[in-house]
Formats: sequence, C-alpha cells, structure tokens
Amino acid sequence: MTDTTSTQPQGHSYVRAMIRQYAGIVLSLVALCVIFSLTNDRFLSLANFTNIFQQVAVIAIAAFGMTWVILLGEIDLSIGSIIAVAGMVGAQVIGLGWGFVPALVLTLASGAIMGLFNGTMTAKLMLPSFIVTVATMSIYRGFVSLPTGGAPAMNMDPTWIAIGANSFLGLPIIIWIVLALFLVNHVALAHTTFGRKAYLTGGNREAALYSGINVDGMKIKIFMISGVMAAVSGILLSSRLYSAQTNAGMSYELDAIAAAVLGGTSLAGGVGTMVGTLIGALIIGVLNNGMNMLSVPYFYQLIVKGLVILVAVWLDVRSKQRQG
Amino acid sequence: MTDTTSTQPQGHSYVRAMIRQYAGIVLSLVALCVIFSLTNDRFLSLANFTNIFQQVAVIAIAAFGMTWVILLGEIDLSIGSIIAVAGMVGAQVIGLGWGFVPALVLTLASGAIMGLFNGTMTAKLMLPSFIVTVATMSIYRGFVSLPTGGAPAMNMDPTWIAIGANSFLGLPIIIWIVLALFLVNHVALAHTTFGRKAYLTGGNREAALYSGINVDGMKIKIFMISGVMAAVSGILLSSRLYSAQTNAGMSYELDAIAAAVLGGTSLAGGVGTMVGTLIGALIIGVLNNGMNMLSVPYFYQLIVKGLVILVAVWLDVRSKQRQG
Amino acid sequence: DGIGASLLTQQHPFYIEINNAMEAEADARGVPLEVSIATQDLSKQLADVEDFIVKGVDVLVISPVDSQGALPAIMKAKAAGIEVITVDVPAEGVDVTSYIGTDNYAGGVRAAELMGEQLGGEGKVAIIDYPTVQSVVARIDGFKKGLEEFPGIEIVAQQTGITRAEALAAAQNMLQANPDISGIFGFGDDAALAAAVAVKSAGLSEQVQVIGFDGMEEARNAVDSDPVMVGVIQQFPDQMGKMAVDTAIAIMNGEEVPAEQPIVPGVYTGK
Amino acid sequence: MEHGDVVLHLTGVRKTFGPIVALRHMDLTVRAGRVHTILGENGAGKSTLMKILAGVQLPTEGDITLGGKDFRPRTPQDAAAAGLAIVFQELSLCNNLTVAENILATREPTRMGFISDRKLVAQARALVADLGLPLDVNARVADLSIAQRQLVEIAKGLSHDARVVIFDEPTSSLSDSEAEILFRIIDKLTAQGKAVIYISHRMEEIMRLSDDITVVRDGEYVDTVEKDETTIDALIAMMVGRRMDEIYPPRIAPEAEPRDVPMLRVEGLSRKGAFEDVSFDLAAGEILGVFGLVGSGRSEVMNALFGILPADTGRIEIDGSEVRISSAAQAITQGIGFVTENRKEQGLVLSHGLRPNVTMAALGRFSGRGFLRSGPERAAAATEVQRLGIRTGSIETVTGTLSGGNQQKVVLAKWLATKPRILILDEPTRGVDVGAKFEIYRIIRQLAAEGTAILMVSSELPEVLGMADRVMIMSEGRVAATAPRDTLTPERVMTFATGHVQ
Ligand SMILES: Nc1ncnc2c1ncn2[C@@H]1O[C@H](COP(=O)(O)OP(=O)(O)OP(=O)(O)O)[C@@H](O)[C@H]1O
Ligand SMILES: Nc1ncnc2c1ncn2[C@@H]1O[C@H](COP(=O)(O)OP(=O)(O)OP(=O)(O)O)[C@@H](O)[C@H]1O
Ligand SMILES: [Mg+2]
Ligand SMILES: [Mg+2]
Repeated sequence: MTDTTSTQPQGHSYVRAMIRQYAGIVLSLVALCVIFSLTNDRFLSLANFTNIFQQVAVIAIAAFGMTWVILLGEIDLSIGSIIAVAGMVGAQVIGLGWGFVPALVLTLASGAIMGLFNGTMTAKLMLPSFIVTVATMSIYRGFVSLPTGGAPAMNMDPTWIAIGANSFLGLPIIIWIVLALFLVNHVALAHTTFGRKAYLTGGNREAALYSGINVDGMKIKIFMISGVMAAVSGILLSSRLYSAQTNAGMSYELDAIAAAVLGGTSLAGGVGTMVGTLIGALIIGVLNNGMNMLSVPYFYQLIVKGLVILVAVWLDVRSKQRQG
Repeated sequence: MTDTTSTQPQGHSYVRAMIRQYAGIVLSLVALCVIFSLTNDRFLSLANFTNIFQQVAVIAIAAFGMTWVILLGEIDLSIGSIIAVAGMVGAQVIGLGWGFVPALVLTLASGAIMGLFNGTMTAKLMLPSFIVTVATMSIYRGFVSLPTGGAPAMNMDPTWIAIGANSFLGLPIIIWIVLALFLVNHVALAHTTFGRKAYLTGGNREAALYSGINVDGMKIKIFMISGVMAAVSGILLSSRLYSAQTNAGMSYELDAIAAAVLGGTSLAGGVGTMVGTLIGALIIGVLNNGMNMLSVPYFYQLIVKGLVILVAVWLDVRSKQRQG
Repeated sequence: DGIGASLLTQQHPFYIEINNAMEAEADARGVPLEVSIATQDLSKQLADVEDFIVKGVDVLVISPVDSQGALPAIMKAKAAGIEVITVDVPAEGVDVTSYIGTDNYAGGVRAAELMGEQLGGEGKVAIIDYPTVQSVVARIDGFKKGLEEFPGIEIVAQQTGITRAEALAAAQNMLQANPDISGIFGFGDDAALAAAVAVKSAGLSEQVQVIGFDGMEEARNAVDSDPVMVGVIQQFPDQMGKMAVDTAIAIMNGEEVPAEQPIVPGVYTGK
Repeated sequence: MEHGDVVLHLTGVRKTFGPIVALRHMDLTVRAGRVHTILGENGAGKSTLMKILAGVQLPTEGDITLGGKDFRPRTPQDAAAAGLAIVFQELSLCNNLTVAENILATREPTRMGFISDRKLVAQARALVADLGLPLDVNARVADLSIAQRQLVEIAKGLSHDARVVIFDEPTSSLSDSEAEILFRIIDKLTAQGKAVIYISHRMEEIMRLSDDITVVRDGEYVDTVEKDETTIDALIAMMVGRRMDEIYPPRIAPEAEPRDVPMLRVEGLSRKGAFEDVSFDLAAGEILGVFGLVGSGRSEVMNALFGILPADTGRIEIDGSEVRISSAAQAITQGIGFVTENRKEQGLVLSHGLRPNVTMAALGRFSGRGFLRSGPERAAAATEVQRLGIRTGSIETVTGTLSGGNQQKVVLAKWLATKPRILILDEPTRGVDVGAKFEIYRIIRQLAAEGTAILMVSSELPEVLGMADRVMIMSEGRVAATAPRDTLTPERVMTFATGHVQ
C-alpha cells in the first residue's frame, strides 16, 4: 500500500517517507515522553497510557473532523458548542425514555444538522467560515441551555455510560472508538476519491471547480463531517461525565485546531493527514497528563503548553523546509 | 480629503461611495437601534449612548489593532490575554508605588513586547499567526497569574481610576480615548504610506516583497500595534474595574474579530477600514446593551447575538456583490 | 500517597484562600499535598482525578465543578479505594466520606434579610447571577425565598454577569432600563463590586444599595469604605481549607469523620 | 466523423458580467481534423468564449451546437461528457499534489471504491509518455517551473478522449523546444480527426499551425479566413483595425553620450544550485537580451540582481562602484526596476484597483512625511495608463478584472513609475497581443533612448533578436555566449542554448 497524500514523496521506501514527514512531531512527542518518564516513574505505565488516550479521545475525534475542514482551507470554531449540544440532545432523548439507539441517532443527527448549517452559510451565502462559525459558536451555545435553563442534565443510561466506562478486549471502548474513527477518516482522506477531492478543493478552489468538482457540495459535506465528529466527541464526553454540561467543550476548538496544525495540517488548505492529527492530539494529551503527574501549577502549565505548541510547530515547519 | 483605500471607487461623490461601502452594516446598526428604542423608551437617551460607548470601548480599541492584523492576512488570538497582562502590569507597577506615568508607560511597553513576540514568531520563523497566537494566548494568560497566584490585583491609583470614571467637556474620558485612537488609526491606515504598505502586503505578500516593502518588518510592526491597542484596552478595563482581573479579556479576541469583519475587513487580507470596524464594534455594543435593557435571558442573548452577526455580515457581503 | 486536591478554579480569591489554607495546614502537619486546578472544566477535573488515581493518593479533596457532573470522577476514585472529601460544592448521587461547605441557600436567605432591612421593606431589586453554577443558583434561590418575607420588594431585573467586566455592563444596563432600582444583589464579590462601580458612575449612590456574597478582603474593604456596598455575606474559605486537610489526615489515620461539616456564613456589614 | 465536417457551431453568443460586456456577438464554425485559431487583442473575449464551451461559465445569449445537437454545458463534466477537452490559459493546478494526481484529478482509477495509486501513476505515466512530455509524474507541482506546469496542464486537458480540444494560449510560457512537442501533439490530434481550437498571440506559430483563423475584436466576430489565403499583416490589420508595418520598432539613437563605465557590471555571480559564474556588462541605453531554454536560470539571475535571492559569490557594480543588494528595497534605491515573469503572483495585487498597483513600488514619490499625497498619485496613475494604453474604465478598476495583456501593462506601468535607471524585464510580453506588444516594444525603445539600461529576458527568439542590441545566451545556469545581435542567427542562438557548443 502506498500513501497518497500529497506531502509525501512516493516511492519504494514508504517508511522512510513517513519518518521524514512526521519527524518533527514524533520527535516532540518522544521528547515529552522521555522527559516525563524520567521525572515521574508512574508516567510510563499501561494504566497511564490508557488514561492519556481516554483523556485525549474527545479532542482527537473533534480534531479528525477539524482536519477535513482545515484541509479545505476553512475553519470550524463551533465544534466546542456542538460537543455540548450533542451531549444535551442525548441526555434529553434518554430523559424522554426513548432508549439508547434513538438517543445515539438523534445526537449524531444533531451534529450533522449543525454542520449542515455551518456549511450552507459558508458555501451558499459565501461568508467566511471563520465568522460563520464564530456566530454559530454563540448560537449553539445558547441552544444547549434551552432545555434546562443552564443546569446540567444527567444521563445515566447504562449503555450510554458504558461507552465511557467499559472495556472491550482489555482496552477501554473509548480507545476502540478513537482508533476506529481514525482508520475511517484516514482511509476516506487518503484512499478515496472523496478525500482526493478535498485535497484538490483545498489546494486550489478554482482548479477544483474547473475539474468539475462540486466545491459548494464538498464544503457542506465536510462541515457535516466536522459536526458529526464533534457530536461523537460530545457523546464520549457526556458518557465519561454521566451528564451533559452546558459549558462542555468550551474552547476545545482551539485544542482541535492545535492538534491538526501540530500534525502538519496547513491552515492555508490542501495539506494534511489524519496520522499527523492523531500524533498532534497525543502531544497535547501527553503534555496535559505529564504536567499533572508532575504537579506543575496551573499557570505554569498554561505557559509550558503554549511554548511546547510553538516549538513543535516550529520543528515541524523546519524539518519540512530542510527537505526542500 | 479623499479616501485611499482600495475597495472604494474614487470619484466626485465621496459621500455616495461611503454610503455604498457601509450600507450593509449601517443598515444593521440602524435597524437594531430602531428595534431597541421601540421596545424600551430609555434606550434612546444620551446617558445610554454614553453607556454603550463606554462598554464598547475595550472591544473597539482592541478591534482597531485587530483590523491592522487581519488586513495583513494574519490573525491575533492573544489579545484577550494581552488585555489581562496589561492590566496586571499596571496594577503591579502602581503597587510598587512608582506612580501613574511609569505604570502607563510600562503597561504600553508590555503590550508592545508581547506583540513583538507574536510578530517575530510569525515573520521570522514563518509560523502561521493563528497557531502562534493560540500558543501565546495560553502563555500570556499564564503570565497574568504569576504575580498574584490567580487573584485579582487592586489598582486604586486615582489617575488610573479617573480614566474610566471621569469626564472631560461633558463626555467620559474613555469616549475621548476611543475617538482619538479611531482617528489616529484611521489616518494612519488611509492616508499614510505605512497604511498603504499594509494594504499591499495583505493583498499580495509576494508582490509587496518585489515592490521593496519589508514584509517581515510590516508584520512585526503590526503585531506590535495590535499589542499596544490591546494594552490600552487593558488599561481602560482595569480602570473601570478598579483592579486587574486574571480572567480579564477572555474571548475578547472573538468580539474584536467579529467587529472588524462586520465592518467589512476581509479575513483574506488586503481589504478593510477603521470606519467599518468602529461601526462593527458599535453593532456589538448596541446589541449587548439593548438585550440587557430588555432583560433577555443570557442564553437567548447568545443566540440572538450569533444571528445578528450572521445577518449583518451577509447584508454586507450582499450589498458589495450588488455593486459588482 | 498523601492528599490530592482538585479545585474548581484558581482565578477566584475564594479558591486561592482555600488553596493557601490547605497548603499551610498540610505543610504544618507534614503531609504531602498536590493540587490540580480544573478551571471550571468538568472533563479537566475528571482527567485531574484520573491522574491522581494513577499517582496513588490516599485521600481526594475535591470541589466539584458541578454537583452531578463530578459523579464519575468521585466514583472512579472510590473504586480505586480512595476516600473522597468534597469542599464548598457538594456532590450529588454519590456518598462521600465528608462534605465541608457553606450553606449557600441559607446565605442567600440572609442576604435577602439584609436587603429587606436596608431598604425598609420597600423597593425594586436587581440580581446579577451565574446560572450554570449550582452554588450560585442556590444563593439566588435562597435570596428570592428570603425576599418573600418582604412583599413590598419587587425583583425587576436579573442578568448574567460572570466576570467582573460582564457584571459591570449588566449592572449599567439594568440601571439604565430601571432607574428606580434601589438594591442590587450580586452572586459574588466580583458581581457586587462591579455593581457598586455602575451605581456610582450612574450617579445613583444615594439611591442604590449593593449586597454581595463571598466576603473576600477586597469586598470587605469596600463595605468598610464605600457607602454603596452595604454588606456582604461572608464565607470562610480559610476554615474550609484547614478543615479539609485535617479531615483528610484523620481519615488517613483511620479515624471516624462526620459526613457533613457545614460552615455557616456570616454577614459582614462593616467594622 | 470525416475531416472537414462541422463539429461545433456557435451563433450569436453573448456574455456579460453585470455592466461589462465580455462577448458582444460571436459566431464560430469548427471543423473536424482542422486547427481553428482564434485571434484577437487582449480582452477581446477569447478566454470567455472558451470558458463557456468548457461549462465553466454560462452564456447570456446565443446558440451552440456540438455534432449537430444543442450544446449548453452547465458544468465542466457536461462539457467533458459531450467530448470537449480544454487546456486553460490560467493555470488550474493544485500545487500540493503530484503531477499524476493533478492530471487524473476527479478521474482517479479506483478499486472497490478506493483509489489505486499504482494504476494512477501507471496511467499518468502512460499518458505523459504517449504525449511525449518530459515530465516526472511523481513530482509535486509546487516544485515545477511555470513551463513544466504548463505541460502538466496540457496533459491534464488531454487526459480524456475528446472530439474538440481547446488550447488557450498554451505556449505563452513555453520555450520553442517544448512548443515543438505541443505542435506534434496537435498534429496527431488533427490526424485522428479531432477538431482543435487554438488561441495564441504568437503570429509565427499561428501561421504554422492553423487551418482556419477567426478574428475577434471587442467581443465581436470579425471574419474567418483560411490560413493559406491570408498573411500576418492582413490578420493584424483585421485584429487591431489598422495596418501595422513593423512589429519591432527601429532603434532610436541613444541620446546620452556613451561612457566608458558600464551602467551595470556583473562579475562571477554564482548561487548554488541555480547559476554559476555569470558575468556581463550593460551600458546606459543598451538593451541586453537574455535568452535560454526554460529552466536555464535566467529568472534566478534576475532575482539575485534584485536582491530577492541574493547570490552566494560574485560582485555587482553600478556606475563603476560595487553595490550590495540584499533586498528589493535596496535594488529599487539603486534605481533597478524588475518586471517579473509571473504577474499574478509577483507583480500585482489583483484585488486592488489600478492606482495602488501602479504606485506600489514608488510610494516614496507620492508621499510627504509619511502621508500619501493622493493628487500626484492619481495623476501618475492616469499618466501611466494613458502612456501604456491600458484599457480600463478608470484608474480605480479592480486589476483582477482586466484582461491578461492589460494586466501585463499594469506591471510595466508600476516599474516605469519608479523611473528606473536599470530595468529588468522578465518575459515582458507573455500573453500580450500584437498591438500591445508593439506598444511595449516602443516603450522599451523609448526608455533605452532616454538612457535606461535594459535587461530583457525572453523565451521568444524573434523578440530577442528583434529588440536586443546584444544577446546573452544561458544554458544550464551558465552563460553560454554573449554576442552582438548582428552576429547571431536563430540557429546559432539555439545551438548555444541547447548546450551543443562549449
Ligand atoms: N469574471 C469577470 N468579471 C468581469 N469581467 C470579466 C470577467 N472575466 C472576463 N472579464 C472581462 O471580459 C473581457 C474579455 O476577457 P477575456 O479573458 O475573455 O479576454 P481574452 O480575449 O482571453 O484576453 P487575453 O488575450 O488577454 O487572454 C475583458 O474585458 C475582461 O476584463
Ligand atoms: N527539472 C526541474 N525540476 C524542478 N524544478 C525545476 C526544474 N527546472 C527548473 N526548475 C525550477 O524552475 C525555475 C527555472 O529557473 P528559472 O526560472 O530561473 O529559469 P528561466 O530560464 O528563467 O526559465 P523560465 O522560462 O521558466 O522562467 C527554477 O526556480 C527551478 O527551481
Ligand atoms: Mg485569455
Ligand atoms: Mg524565467
């Protein structure tokens, strides 16, 4: 299997290309892991890695959706609010006693609809997605509070909770979900015509148009993907918390964007991979977890996190420049 | 006086061009004012307009800085944190007993330095400003809490407080400051070579480079302007609150961006005016004030605010398309 | 081993005092203490607790971001054999070893009583709230309940003002819409201090009285020096923090501790 | 379909953009197995017509039939499905993807819904080999030169079977050797009975390739003639509405006294991986032509002179004293102007009006104490618009809406506004119509006569030989020869350029 993403030289040595492409961030990730395991002997344990993966799941899945959006040269700042709305929809449907499956379906549908609205505003009214999603970030955040007036809603449906709490084949279900969604998104992006169209549209909108790609349709579909991914994140979050919080997911959009950009996705569009995004999300997760393990005071955590993002993106940019 | 911005047709009728350019947002602003004055008879009073202007001052001034940045095709998400740092620097210097003028100077300098850092990272390391300022947003927010460990710091210096509380010639000093900074920024943007270079750099970076414009230098200078404007906002905010809050200015960057974009500044760079930004900031201020006056519950305020932003931007885009 | 504390924020003097008191007490008694700040984000709190579990603390002191939402974190800790103490905000739906906190509802009622006295039982009142935080909702509910004793007092406006800047704008705009307001209740010190600024800048110092909640130093000073600030419901975070550490040590020593240790708020109306 | 049968027929096609009329009234009859050239000045509406045929834009009015049936494509797929292929004038490639991925964009071979990369590369490679194009299908487009990208564009346009193939200025950035490949491709297409629509401003190649020629003026059909029944002069007369005797205006004797110190002296200039040991002199009032094949490093030398990509070693002297140039600003201060080869990316701010574009390199001349003086600025813009005959509504017209040739003149205007002593012209007439070319040549001559030293890089050999006093020929980053024009013939130049002579 050869890789089809555009940033990779194609040739006999797939592994070498991978290493070269991800050298910068893998280096950052490894460096962080080494530092943390030297300073805390509990860091390097299976239990802790399960922890990290679980903690990073919500961001990672949202970041998969964000990668599509950024790849298209757009941005989606509303995903934090969509995460909250999705959790609330699930809790309300469960509250009505309709059961798990309808709750799941309606939650995902709510994500798709919110994404549809973002995409339609961006594509059809030709408004910049930045401003559209700043607006819907506020609108959807308002929606969350309508059913409960701002209070959280409990969601103790056993199946719902099981998603966040149970394990399967020795690994938490959440991790299976992250891996499954990673695979689906990776294959869709790297190995289908849909993914290729996303690269083309993000790389040169006019060229895509001339090649007969329905650019508006692509935008709408991809904002829907982003909405659905955020809804899945919302499900995981509310499952882990046994409840839907009205301020859930606040500012997660920035973490998701940071994960994608750390992973080499270009904000200009047309360049990026799901592998990179997954590594980017792991960097953020390892960083948060490791600093907690070291009991770094909160303010210093903020400073260190910002610095690490800067250094990691810089390493990435530099390693790519070196290769020309 | 003729206008020099590129989006305006120049001709005998300067006024007609102005009307045409700002038709969309002026319409939105007037519509909001009409609705609010019909539903609340106290809305339309000098006292209330003073109120609105005071409340909008912090956003408007930050938005002036943001307009420069967006014009260059960049973005500055760290201004909310800079607002907080500036307030804290002021409070600490006052706390040391050094007096008002050193506090003022050091506060403005801190804004300039934080902007310098943003600009240098963006220009010299060639990192996208979005990710640089996401990182510094976190870093600077960490800085704010260092002196007090997260607690607010009182700043009861009489001159400092007078800025936010006193009047001059019947108008609050804050309003004079907003108007003065508007004028300075407007003239600098529309009538100086520096402003023209900003338009050109934002319009086509490479062409600007080939025309002998120091593109990196422009970026650094403009991030410094943004930092200084945010510092002024921080001074006004801490003056009005008698204290520096560590969570001051949070998410103000989004309001500032919204104000600039409502005012017709294009996120793609190269297009925008200070007049538009001022009107955009007023729309946001009138909206917040009017909904408070009507006692609209918080969640509905979020929804309405998002919808108004969408409609206003759409009106603006449409009115410009119509003119071809 | 030792104590792990998950506090909901570090950007509020109240929690800074809890934090400081806990660290001082832990230091004095020679017990290891680690503190994580959840920054009002429930999933960060859950992650913080999970990291404590991996580190293997003996006792978890937690001030939940949300009464119900902290359930999974607390259950996880309990499942790992860690004893849990809640501070300031109670947990719902799960039993903890001990709860230490202010009775916010009672504090709200006392604020209403103070307001009723100050206004002489007549007038229009505005509230600055924060509807997504339960301890605040309890205060507001208590305040409204308490005002039922004063039929001459009418609540004419209620707006949200989470940060001090937002509270200032909300207070200004409420005063603009209802210039005959004679009392404002702020859900916390920030809201009350901002309301006092708004009252003064609207030139209504003679007419409007402001009551706050929390009673941190800045607000108490304001009550002393500023006639607009007539009083503040005072919580005692230093006691809470010390008590939390003492209780945790007691638990580690295998002693019995009471399930609830309420701290009754005081009313501060000046020196 | 037999050779000579009518394939495509247009009558009364009209296209307006708001108040702008791009096409007034267009008739066209295209026959199988023949090359039909469309000739017209910049902005005459040629590309617009092609975009209508390609389904990118809808006509406002008019009838089109393809193979006798009504043809009204709404999307590029419609046009492709009906058997129409197009090579666009403006490059429409994705720089982030490889050549293969671009060529087969939206037609990737799939297996069970997934793209088969091996087949993709194989298909693209086969296609490129079949067309005889020197392209590595695994290369990223971002790493290619403009000329190579143009070849990719051609491969992309020809990647599916078509009855009618449209080429919109395919040679504007190709050198003769690559153009030859294209001409062979076109011969093959017509031999297969396909109809070819061809657009170009290069008269020599039009006379060589075409069977039929249709002239358009101001969006209006003028006439269709057979190539054998016309001459270049007659075509030009039809196109510009008047006779033009001489394309290359005669040299005007220099006004300034020749001095012993050259205006510009370059010695041993080298930049690793780009060019090596480049030396030449340039006197005031002289035009030095720089010829070479695509990729021979000419543009890189010019970029080095202009401080964009400074050289590693070597010296540059202006008026006899050495200068250090490490930024464009320094170059401009030294009196150098640089008309870049890629007007869209390096030359213009397309979203801005003409006025700021014209004055952008000379802002200092229109300001005092940092403030812009709009009076002089507008006057200067108006002067340049008039001097260069830029066709525009006003000096505030958005530059991006001008036709390609007029945009090129705006770039020229921008550098004339700096009043340069040394003017570098890199492909100054790329995509410019004959009339405008003549104007540009006239201006170059005028500047030379006024004492401006001119370096003119061009891939059009006739242009170099027609305009230059001396010619420097580059090959693979080195100077292969420098010689006075009188001593050179096209054959000799090509021998140097292809490196067959040491
Ligand atoms: N999208 C558009 N909006 C407005 N005007 C346009 C647009 N596209 C083309 N035009 C105008 O239509 C006219 C014809 O343009 P077109 O590109 O078809 O010319 P052309 O004959 O191909 O010129 P060239 O030889 O320079 O390529 C020009 O005046 C151009 O400014
Ligand atoms: N075979 C190649 N592969 C990749 N890039 C190439 C190749 N040949 C040339 N280039 C790139 O294209 C550019 C060609 O060099 P340059 O533009 O200086 O040559 P030129 O003689 O001016 O040709 P052109 O007519 O294309 O301007 C260089 O930037 C070079 O990096
Ligand atoms: Mg054309
Ligand atoms: Mg070149």
